[in-house]
Amino acid sequence: MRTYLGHVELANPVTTAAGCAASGSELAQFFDLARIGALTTRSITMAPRAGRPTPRMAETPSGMLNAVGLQGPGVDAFLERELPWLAQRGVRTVVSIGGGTVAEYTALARRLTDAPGVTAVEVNLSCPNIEDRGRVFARDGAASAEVIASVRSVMRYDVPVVAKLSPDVMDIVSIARACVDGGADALSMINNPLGMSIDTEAMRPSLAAVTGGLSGPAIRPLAVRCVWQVHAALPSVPVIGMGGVLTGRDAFELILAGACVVAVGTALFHDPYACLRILRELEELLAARGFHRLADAVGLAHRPPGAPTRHRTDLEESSL
Amino acid sequence: MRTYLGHVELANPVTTAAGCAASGSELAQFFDLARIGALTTRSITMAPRAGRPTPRMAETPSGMLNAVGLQGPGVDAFLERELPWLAQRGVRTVVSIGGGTVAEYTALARRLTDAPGVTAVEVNLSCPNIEDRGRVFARDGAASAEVIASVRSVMRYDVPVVAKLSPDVMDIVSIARACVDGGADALSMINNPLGMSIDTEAMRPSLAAVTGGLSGPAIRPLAVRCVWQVHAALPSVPVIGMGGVLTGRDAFELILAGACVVAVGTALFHDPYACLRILRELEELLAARGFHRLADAVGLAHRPPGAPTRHRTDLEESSL
Amino acid sequence: MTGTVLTTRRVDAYHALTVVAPGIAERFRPGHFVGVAVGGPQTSMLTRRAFSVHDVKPDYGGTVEFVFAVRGPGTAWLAERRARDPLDLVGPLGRPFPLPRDPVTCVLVGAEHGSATLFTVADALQGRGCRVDFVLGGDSADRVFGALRARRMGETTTLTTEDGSLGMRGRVTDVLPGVIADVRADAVYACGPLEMLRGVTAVAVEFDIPVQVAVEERMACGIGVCMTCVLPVIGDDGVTRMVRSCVEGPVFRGERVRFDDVGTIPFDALGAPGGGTRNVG
Amino acid sequence: MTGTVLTTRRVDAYHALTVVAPGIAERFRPGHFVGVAVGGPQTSMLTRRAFSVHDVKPDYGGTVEFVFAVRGPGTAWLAERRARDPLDLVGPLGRPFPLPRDPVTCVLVGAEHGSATLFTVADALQGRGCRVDFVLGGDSADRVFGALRARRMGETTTLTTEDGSLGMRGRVTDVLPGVIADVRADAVYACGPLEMLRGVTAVAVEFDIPVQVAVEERMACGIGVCMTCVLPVIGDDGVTRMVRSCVEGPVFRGERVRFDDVGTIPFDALGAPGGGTRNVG
Ligand SMILES: Cc1cc2nc3c(=O)[nH]c(=O)nc-3n(C[C@H](O)[C@H](O)[C@H](O)COP(=O)(O)OP(=O)(O)OC[C@H]3O[C@@H](n4cnc5c(N)ncnc54)[C@H](O)[C@@H]3O)c2cc1C
Ligand SMILES: Cc1cc2nc3c(=O)[nH]c(=O)nc-3n(C[C@H](O)[C@H](O)[C@H](O)COP(=O)(O)OP(=O)(O)OC[C@H]3O[C@@H](n4cnc5c(N)ncnc54)[C@H](O)[C@@H]3O)c2cc1C
Ligand SMILES: Cc1cc2nc3c(=O)[nH]c(=O)nc-3n(C[C@H](O)[C@H](O)[C@H](O)COP(=O)(O)O)c2cc1C
Ligand SMILES: Cc1cc2nc3c(=O)[nH]c(=O)nc-3n(C[C@H](O)[C@H](O)[C@H](O)COP(=O)(O)O)c2cc1C
Ligand code: FES
Ligand code: FES
Repeated sequence: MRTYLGHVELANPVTTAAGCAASGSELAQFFDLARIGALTTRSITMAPRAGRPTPRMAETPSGMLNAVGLQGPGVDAFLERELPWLAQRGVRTVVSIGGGTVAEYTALARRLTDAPGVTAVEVNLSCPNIEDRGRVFARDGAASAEVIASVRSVMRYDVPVVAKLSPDVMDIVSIARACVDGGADALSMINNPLGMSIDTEAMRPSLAAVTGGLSGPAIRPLAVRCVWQVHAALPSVPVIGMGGVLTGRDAFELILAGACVVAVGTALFHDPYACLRILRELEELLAARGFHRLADAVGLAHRPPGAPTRHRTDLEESSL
Repeated sequence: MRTYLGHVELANPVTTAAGCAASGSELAQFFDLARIGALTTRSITMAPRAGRPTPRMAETPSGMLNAVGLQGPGVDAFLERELPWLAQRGVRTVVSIGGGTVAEYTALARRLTDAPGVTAVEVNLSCPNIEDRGRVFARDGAASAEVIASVRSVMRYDVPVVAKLSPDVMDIVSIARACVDGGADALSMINNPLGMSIDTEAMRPSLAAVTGGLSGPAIRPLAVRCVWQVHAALPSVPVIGMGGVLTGRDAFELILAGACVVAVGTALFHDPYACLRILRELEELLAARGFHRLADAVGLAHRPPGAPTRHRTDLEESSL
Repeated sequence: MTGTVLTTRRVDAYHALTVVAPGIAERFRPGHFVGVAVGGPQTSMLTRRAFSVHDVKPDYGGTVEFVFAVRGPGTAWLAERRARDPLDLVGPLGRPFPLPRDPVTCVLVGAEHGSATLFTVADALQGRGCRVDFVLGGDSADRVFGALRARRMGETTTLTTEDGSLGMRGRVTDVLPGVIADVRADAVYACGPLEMLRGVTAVAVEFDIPVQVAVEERMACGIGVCMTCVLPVIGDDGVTRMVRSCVEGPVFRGERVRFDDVGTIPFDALGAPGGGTRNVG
Repeated sequence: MTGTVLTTRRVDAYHALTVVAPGIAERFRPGHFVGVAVGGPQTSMLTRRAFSVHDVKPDYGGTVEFVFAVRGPGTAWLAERRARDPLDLVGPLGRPFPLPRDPVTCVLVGAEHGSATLFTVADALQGRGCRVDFVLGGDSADRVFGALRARRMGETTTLTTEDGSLGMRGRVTDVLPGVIADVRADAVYACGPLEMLRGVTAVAVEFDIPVQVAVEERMACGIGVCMTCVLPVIGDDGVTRMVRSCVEGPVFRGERVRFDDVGTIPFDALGAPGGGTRNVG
């Protein structure tokens, strides 16, 4: 069930979501990572980061809040240990990057340019811009576009640059458009909306960081809406959809909305085998409905009422 | 457990959420409406509205989507039948209003000025502004402030004007501040974030209106975060908190975040007695923790770590 | 509101749950439905599921039985309930079937699980001296609910299946004109999918006899507060309104329901966007 | 991953579930834990709950038992499981307790449900010829888990309760120095709340004997991918890192855990904000 992210072919449309598969090796005990479409890394930063204090997580209805704070080893250790480990095993790797300034994103991209085994770069735009009083890049089309343009300019031409968007914006389409105009080859959505919970026993915020990112099925309706709106406005831009995917049905929902790749995040915490299970369930669903190619289903829910279900057979070729 | 909305006293902090109690009479079969802090009406519009086509609702994980489209009888019928019915029964009534232009909101407010039985006016800002290409007022601080200022200017001085905010914004605090600067006596949050789901059997959007408002416990983390952020920035502005409140614990969570009134919406669909149950559970929780006054708990989770729990005993008097 | 499951049984493709719920049984009238909370504590399923009441009995202070097919996660959960499990019900809900004053002849038409609703109606009609004839249908034999009981209760019973595995091959609407003519029916009562109700209504209109239909619309509350369950219905004043099927229905006079416009807002409905009735109070 | 509940029992304030799970029982070593899915299908509870394995048995191909107190909705749901119910487990997870090569004397210290973890450790130690002494505590008599079994297995068993309802009034750390001195302990193993582990570690450090502690941090995944369960631990190289208690723990050498800094990012931790180690690879 191959799919395309820009001109890069993936064997299938199921990937891990950034920050939900640690270095990759943790999941490798459960299944062969080469069997999923791609593994997305945690967001790699220049320096090693210890992240946020604990508690870092709180369960919420059909979801959870996290405030990990991009804990990670930094780009040097990533390039030295984690990426080669993945590359050796033939794992398609989408490298997520996070930075506090345009220069930092660019420097990270430059470090990745010559690294073997980078299938795509996903730019996590949900980082505070330290040059704009901590305003998150993803909430500002111009700042997002600037990051994307700069990363695009230094990345190898054959490595797609994916802009990862946040739902906490007034108009996701305008941010998406800014990123595409800035050179994004694909878009990824949604990152966690900002949420919070309070421990009513302690009468204090549940998370040490006070607020955190909401993930899981609770946010799936937001994800479907964002993917739908962006696909409607920019039908030729490949979209990686994510947010609360627990089953093949959920993945199919995002695909019908317009995603050509589906990332699995929080579900991995519940079920280490989630990616392969979801892939199998998705294959069964597609087969049961008579789809021969994934591309025929991408964005299908947009067809005008009454239109035949198979009118988009040309999508695969034009998916870039 | 009295509380204050501006200078208006409510017998207790539990109200219905706008649009979730129809005309009021439907719930009256289940309990005495005069026993809740207030009943919030559906958003009243100038003309009668038939609303959106069906399907208007879809269940989502720990939530639901709705696209009712402000179906209602229009302000004339409201003033003739619904409001007097409530007033006769001594029901404290918060009248929600919705419009497509500043003029329409203002005209509605003017119609309410002389109507007996209006405890407060809640301005539903999540309506498309037909003078700004359908952009929702609540997403634009200036447009919101304009509506609020105009409504405030025509409403009787002793009727608080409450601005109801949407979470689908980049920065809820700036919208809140604009509304308060525009004259809002209180703020109400959150209205439904925009979501969507797709029926994977029909391979079409589940709702006839394609997108709809997400409600229920799934959004509670967003509601808590919004109330928290706004209370932190504007501690003296009374906040009506809502979003996924199913139990007294949930109401208490919003109170700890900064709400002095809590509205119950979707929970009413599950449990017609929800308001009184939640009120009882909240009273028990407060009693178990030794609170004598609700005001002592409002915003308590904001206290600096290590501070005593009872440092805000002056809150009740200053809650306007 | 929390009842206790008394018995569970399977009836062909359907499940039936009998729940001890005196408060509901007591006030029940034919056509009422119940709102059932599904999934148990901490469930992610927030909305109650609506089921017509199939039967009420006086046992244990009053029991309510409903019949359902597994369709999605809510009904799957219900199918796993066992005797003594608690079950949270709200009801009775909706407007029941109006019954004729006189001992007339009524044809009761049911398709799929809709048939389950008809037996208390039949009881009440027979209690008033009415003659009752049944027309029941389904996709296949195992989906025709209550054929035996209909044969016991009705003067005549006509069965249809799409696959011909029981009774006549076809739909209830194929045989209904014949039955109405044969028994000289004075009125029709119908429960089933919208498409079938539309067909039944058309037949009754043809014969110029009254028809009462019980509709099923997606409901979030069942008590009239959410406004999600509306359909266009013509009022006594001739004006079409988007009315709530949970409190103004689920039973309507068939000819008042604008079946062709379900899923739309007819341009002439009260309050339709840009419609002529805008600003009409 | 889906096991079947074999038996359920109540032990004072605790519940114990035995689950048929051969794949887990087979690979189990003392100190391992399991991640248990709670709430059933369509639940709103997304994260697995972590429980130390109390016991494994060869019955039915292999069973796993864990002991828990009801604390919130997840454990409340578990407390309602009955024999033959399915239960979805992932495991065994975590790093088990390292065992000494030589037949030394070990004091096993447990508080509250933490005590449940110690008996497989005791077994393994005794299998290596070690002497085992127990110190178990809890708020009250019904919260001291496993006192009888400890009395059977241990050379000595010392019990403490906060309210004095069983054993000595006080905490395990009050009696631990005496026990260590009396039995001339060579090592300490401890399970329980963080505060207790901190105290036990302090005592062991005082006596200059090794101490292994099993910590409990809020976990979303239990398999090392979510990074939520971290605490500051000093590595062999002397550098403090925020390490995951699910895969690098839950068992740590007590003196390596920076108990006073749990819930913070120590300024000298690798990658601490603005810390001296920024840009250190
Ligand atoms: C007045 C009324 C009486 C009914 N009586 C019966 C009956 O006697 N026997 C029976 O088998 N079914 C009956 N139904 C349909 C029944 O409510 C649905 O089959 C059931 O809600 C499906 O729930 P689910 O979780 O299995 O399916 P899902 O499709 O997963 O349900 C998801 C959501 O859609 C709603 N929904 C789905 N299908 C329907 C439907 N057909 N009508 C209304 N809401 C729906 C559910 O309530 C829920 O909110 C009745 C419906 C109404 C409105
Ligand atoms: C390695 C490990 C071993 C454990 N062994 C046991 C045991 O043998 N017996 C026992 O009774 N308890 C044990 N616990 C604690 C147990 O995981 C919690 O009591 C349980 O998760 C509470 O779930 P709940 O839904 O009842 O409570 P809630 O407080 O509602 O849980 C909400 C969320 O917080 C998490 N959480 C709450 N308390 C804890 C906690 N103390 N530790 C970790 N996560 C928590 C839950 O996993 C869940 O995600 C262990 C925890 C860990 C990390
Ligand atoms: C614990 C955790 C850590 C995450 N870390 C990152 C990250 O480093 N970079 C990033 O772009 N997104 C991160 N995300 C967001 C996910 O990649 C994903 O966008 C989001 O969680 C929605 O998907 P889900 O509901 O399937 O988890 C993280 C999410 C979680 C839950
Ligand atoms: C069916 C439905 C109709 C609603 N109608 C309105 C409305 O007319 N005006 C308004 O301001 N909010 C309306 N809301 C939003 C609610 O008032 C509330 O802000 C939101 O649903 C969050 O609360 P809840 O999760 O408790 O439902 C509606 C919500 C629902 C579910
Ligand atoms: S189902 Fe809510 S109004 Fe009918
Ligand atoms: S619990 Fe997820 S990394 Fe430890």
